[in-house]
Amino acid sequence: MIYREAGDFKTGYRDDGQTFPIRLDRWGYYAALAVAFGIIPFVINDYWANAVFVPFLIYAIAALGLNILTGYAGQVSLGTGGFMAVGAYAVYKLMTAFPEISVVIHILLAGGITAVVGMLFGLPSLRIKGFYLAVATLAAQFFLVWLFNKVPWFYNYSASGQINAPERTVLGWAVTGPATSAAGKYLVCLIFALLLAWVARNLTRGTLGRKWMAIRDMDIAAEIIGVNPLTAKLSAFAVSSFFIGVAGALLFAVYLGAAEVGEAFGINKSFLVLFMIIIGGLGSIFGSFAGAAFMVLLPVLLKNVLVGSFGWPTDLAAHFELMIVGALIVFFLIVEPHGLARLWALAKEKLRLWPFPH
Amino acid sequence: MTHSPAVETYTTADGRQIGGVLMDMRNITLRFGGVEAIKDISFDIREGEIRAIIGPNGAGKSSMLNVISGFYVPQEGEVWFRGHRRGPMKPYEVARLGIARTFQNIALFDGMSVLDNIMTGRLNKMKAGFLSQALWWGAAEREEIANREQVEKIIDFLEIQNIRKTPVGRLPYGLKKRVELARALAAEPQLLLLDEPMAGMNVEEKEDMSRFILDVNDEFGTTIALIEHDMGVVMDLSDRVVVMDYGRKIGDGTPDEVRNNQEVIDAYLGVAHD
Amino acid sequence: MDQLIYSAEIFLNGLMTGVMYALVALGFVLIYKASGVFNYAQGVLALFAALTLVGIQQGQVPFRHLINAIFGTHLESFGWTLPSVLAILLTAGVMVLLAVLIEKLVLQHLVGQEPIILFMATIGLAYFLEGLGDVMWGADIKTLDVGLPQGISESIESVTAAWFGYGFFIDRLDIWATAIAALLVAALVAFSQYTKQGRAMRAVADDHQAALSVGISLRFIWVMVWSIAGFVALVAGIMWGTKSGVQFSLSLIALKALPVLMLGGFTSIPGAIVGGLIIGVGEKLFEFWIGPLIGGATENWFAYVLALIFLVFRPQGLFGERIIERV
Amino acid sequence: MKTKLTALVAAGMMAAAPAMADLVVPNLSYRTGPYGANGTQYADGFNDYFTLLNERDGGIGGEIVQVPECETAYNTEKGVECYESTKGSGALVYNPLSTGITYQLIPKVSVDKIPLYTPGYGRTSAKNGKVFEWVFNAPANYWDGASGAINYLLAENGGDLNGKKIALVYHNSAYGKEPIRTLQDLAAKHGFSLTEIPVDAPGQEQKSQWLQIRRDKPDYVLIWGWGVMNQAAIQEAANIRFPMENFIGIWWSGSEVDVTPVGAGANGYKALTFHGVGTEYPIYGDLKQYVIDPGKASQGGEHVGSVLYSRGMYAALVISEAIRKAQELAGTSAITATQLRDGFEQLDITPARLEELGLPDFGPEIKMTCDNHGGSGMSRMQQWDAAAGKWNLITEFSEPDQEVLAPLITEDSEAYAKEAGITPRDC
Repeated sequence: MIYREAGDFKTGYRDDGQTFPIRLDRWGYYAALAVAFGIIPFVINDYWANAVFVPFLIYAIAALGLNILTGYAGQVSLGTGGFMAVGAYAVYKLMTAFPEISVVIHILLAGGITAVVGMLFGLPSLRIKGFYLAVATLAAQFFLVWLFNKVPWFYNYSASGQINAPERTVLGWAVTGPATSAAGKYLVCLIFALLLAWVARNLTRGTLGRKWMAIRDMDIAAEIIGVNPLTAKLSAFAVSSFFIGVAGALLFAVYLGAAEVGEAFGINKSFLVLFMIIIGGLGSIFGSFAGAAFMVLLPVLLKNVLVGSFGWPTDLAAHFELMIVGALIVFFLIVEPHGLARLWALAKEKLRLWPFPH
Repeated sequence: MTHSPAVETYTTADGRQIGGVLMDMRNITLRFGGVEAIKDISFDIREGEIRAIIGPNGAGKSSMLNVISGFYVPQEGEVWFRGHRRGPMKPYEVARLGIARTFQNIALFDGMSVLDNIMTGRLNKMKAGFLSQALWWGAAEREEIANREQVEKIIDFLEIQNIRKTPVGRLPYGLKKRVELARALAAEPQLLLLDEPMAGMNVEEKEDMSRFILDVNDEFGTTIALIEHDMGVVMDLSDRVVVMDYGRKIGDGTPDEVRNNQEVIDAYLGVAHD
Repeated sequence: MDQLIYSAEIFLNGLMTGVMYALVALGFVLIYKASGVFNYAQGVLALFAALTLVGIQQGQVPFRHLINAIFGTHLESFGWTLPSVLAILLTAGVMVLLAVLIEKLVLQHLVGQEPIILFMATIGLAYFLEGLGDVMWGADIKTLDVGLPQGISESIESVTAAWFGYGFFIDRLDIWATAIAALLVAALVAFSQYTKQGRAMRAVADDHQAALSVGISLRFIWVMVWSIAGFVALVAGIMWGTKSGVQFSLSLIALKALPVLMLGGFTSIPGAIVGGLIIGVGEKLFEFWIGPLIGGATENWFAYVLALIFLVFRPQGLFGERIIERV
Repeated sequence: MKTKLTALVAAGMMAAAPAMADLVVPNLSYRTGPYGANGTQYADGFNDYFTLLNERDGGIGGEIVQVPECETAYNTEKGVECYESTKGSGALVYNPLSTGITYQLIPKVSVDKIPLYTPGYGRTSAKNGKVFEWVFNAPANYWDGASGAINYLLAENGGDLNGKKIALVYHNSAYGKEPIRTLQDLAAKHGFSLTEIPVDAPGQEQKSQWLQIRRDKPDYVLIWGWGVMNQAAIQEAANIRFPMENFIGIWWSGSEVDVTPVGAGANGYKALTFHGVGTEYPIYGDLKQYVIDPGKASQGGEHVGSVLYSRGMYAALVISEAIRKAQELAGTSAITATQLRDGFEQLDITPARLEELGLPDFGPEIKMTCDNHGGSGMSRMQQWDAAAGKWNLITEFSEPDQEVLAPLITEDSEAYAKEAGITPRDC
């Protein structure tokens, strides 16, 4: 009975509102942070950074963003890819136009620009509800991709329309461009992911978060108790797009280094991030990370097992990988329909009682 | 503040002070397409009183409550609140004037805990800026704790301490109704609207709810308007009663006056329904 | 004047393209109407149906790559070529079998869950079927030929040439698709109006609980609806597969059905048809008139913008059930 | 339990590395996804050629060649994963068969110092070896292809294209946009008019585009497509009865998979190519003896001799010749990636050498130098014979118009150098 909350009394509302109310959870969290900052940066290599950690962290940010919009505020979006493209092209234009300014500021500004664009495409949410709202974000998805492909100004008139991230440094360390070390990439993404997760946690536990959830659970009742649906929905679109814009900027500048809008930010990306939050758990910060981990790591894991360990031909392995991912999704749903986050919560609930289940 | 005419205050039998007119409905007519749900109805609600609107099913009570809460805008007539004429408003603007309500078919936020549901009642009291919320620093945290203290008082008052952290989706019906009342109270409304607060309850639950309604009115001095089609319970609770039938007002006065009104008796005995 | 004649030609072609979109959208509508599930796997279902049809018709050995890889054999084909009708019937049988399996292995375990969860299950299904299709039949591009004609209709060309001095282009495959779509819709309507099973299906669509309480078996209805949707997917797969070969991209036509669905409403069969026609005509005319001014390739996004414009005025879609807000 | 799981996951994430001693040439292939049908054949040819070298000659210079395959599904992120997972095993050269992945890898290979070989695709201006030290794209690039097609049309029209209308139907992506600048410059030079007609991916639906072509009646249509866009375009062209002999594809729009679904309607369609096709080369005798018959062919040898198979094989041939050259220069058989770069830069595949390899006249002569990483840019035309079901070569190899191309390449590569902060090498 190590994992328990009995005896872990809260004496103030401040304590009661903390993120990890159970002591062991808190320790686990600090231990994870210690490993993330104290150990991984020193042992990470290019493979682990580029194939595992960096994409995981970036997708976790995007999933957090979409989860704010869809999981917390209840507004379905299939425009994630398009909004990530806004972040990527914004950071590209800023990096090339103002090379003397820190890339961190550029990434944040790119998030801000995406937030404005997101709000614009969020306007129809005031009239269109439920799954029909997806049409507005799909329009954004296809229109934005078309726009970035069509207008040469966005890609600085390069011959093919590809954009390349120039080298930029933070405190003397390269964080974009080919010379970036594995640890540099990882740390930049880690810091952004943690800070944004913390902001997401703060926003969702406070006033704004309650407004979002009220709109999600019953929009008419929310309006009658005093929630302005315009500001609630648009703020959700803005915050969500900010996160997604930052994720897009990081994906392009730190992770890929070069991108082409149709390939890197197509509709598939929108679906991928949506799958992440549904599989991870709607309305859960932890779920965003879990879902991103599932969708990023599982294919890599399966590929390495099937091809690397069993020596299967790559095409058979790839086809079986699809089948296994699909079957696992269905299996998890049948076991626990509300996502990995709920599965985790249930496991902890069981653990609280262990070893005395009655 | 300019008060509407006919300001008279009185004291009830149990010693509560009833003030001037808080809300004045003047010649309200509401139509849906060709159907008149409310026909030229006028009445007022005074500060500190418990005002009931009763009537058989389909009398137009809920429509009336929705007019008061601003969810429906009547085609004709005027709504005066605290001495000002209220123009067409968005429902959330009405809420900010200090009008809170509960719903006939419970409208709680199922995905949130009891505590969070009640906290939503105080959303309009929270003023911390976006940055403060995002960083959970300064105003946001202070406000959260201050408002939490207020909410805890209401939780104590309604005796729901033990379900604080439970998601409302898992609660039984009677408790949900209580949580909804708590959410409305959390807004510290000037006018509290209750839409059939006792519908679907057993006798014991009805008694509890009656006690809470009286206590709310007594302790916080909240003006309450409620609609109910069960006459019995309401008569004991309210100071004054409006009776509606087929969208018309057929009676208005103290419970005793209403009880002896022939038209009301006919409506409830079903004479008029033949 | 020329521009007007061209517009008329584009209008007609837009209608035809719209029918092709509507064929895909129909499958979505059927399942959504009967079970409230947005079936993400519908596009993959069309691909799977078309792959199976080609495989059966040409006598390919299913799973031959897998079998060859494991046993070191060199299986290629059974060496037959079946008549189209027989192959289509056999494929329809496979789709029914698939529907039974989907119900048994997936849906049955998720009865009473929220729509988002069933939606997610169809995501899993889509992944699975995509992999399964590849493993069964290989990732090659396959030529699908069930005897449908293709190419310009010369009679229409000569008639219009006589009338307008410009011969219109109408693809014979599109004419066939229109006829088949009309037949399909008529059959679906007749089925749901005049058969016991059809009425049961409508009852379930109206009210799950009520239908269950009068003794309609939800499981049977689900199998039936998924079978029909599988058959509709097969028809869509045949049409699109005839156009450009059977290959992975066939599953992406679902993306062209989405704006049609949003516009027509998820619950209406006529909505899918009318929505398809509006999208088809709208995107083609926009590409013709506005496209050249802004660089072309506008069709993908304009379809959604068009649907969006309609939805702003009718949030429940053209034929969707009216959403009544009440408290 | 948690730690066990973590350890299991960690173990699974580690790609199994091939033995370090051999020559490692990873095959970043795609056999799934929207372009899987195309990628499969290319990957087979690439694998089989190295298998042949290993089986028949015991590798190159006595060193066995390992070809670890990694599935990218034509997806840039998976491409990065594949690159990183194979890089550690001593990879000598990459050939990702994707313009998107190539753009990703150009900065990375420059830092990791591994050559990138992108025959017929990728970044065109990588031909400039002064800027792109680690990237090679001989024998031909997209701009060579554009010029090659126009040269062919010039020859058809007695050297005069004045007043002719040419339409370009292109994949609306970085890849499809590549030839536009070149064609515009060529249009100005030769006086033909150019209409650009984009098709959004995936491109099953091209009715608008082909109705436009039917109205405008261009004399020639060029196509820059990939995947389903090719089949749909050729089908639509047949539908509107566009004369197939006036319809010319880039080499990525000219394989069997693009024309067979259309059947007889595709007869006469032409496409550029930079290598031979079919099994009538002496090498196929060896291939049958050492690879196919013993059952060592990739995918059972289903696609031997097809256009894309031949292209994959040709890429493998150029790489193996570069390895040979590098071994010769370094004086050791176990070369490094840097030594292979030198091998590429001094590569000279003469017609005589091709004949020795059992592939006479299969490709143009390739001669690369420190500043020319793109070879001669020669290409030839092939035409589809639907009845026989085969591609026939209808011209000899010919040079593109370097007068137009050279300034474009200088301009684009210098722009890249400036943006990426590269100081061009002296050559």
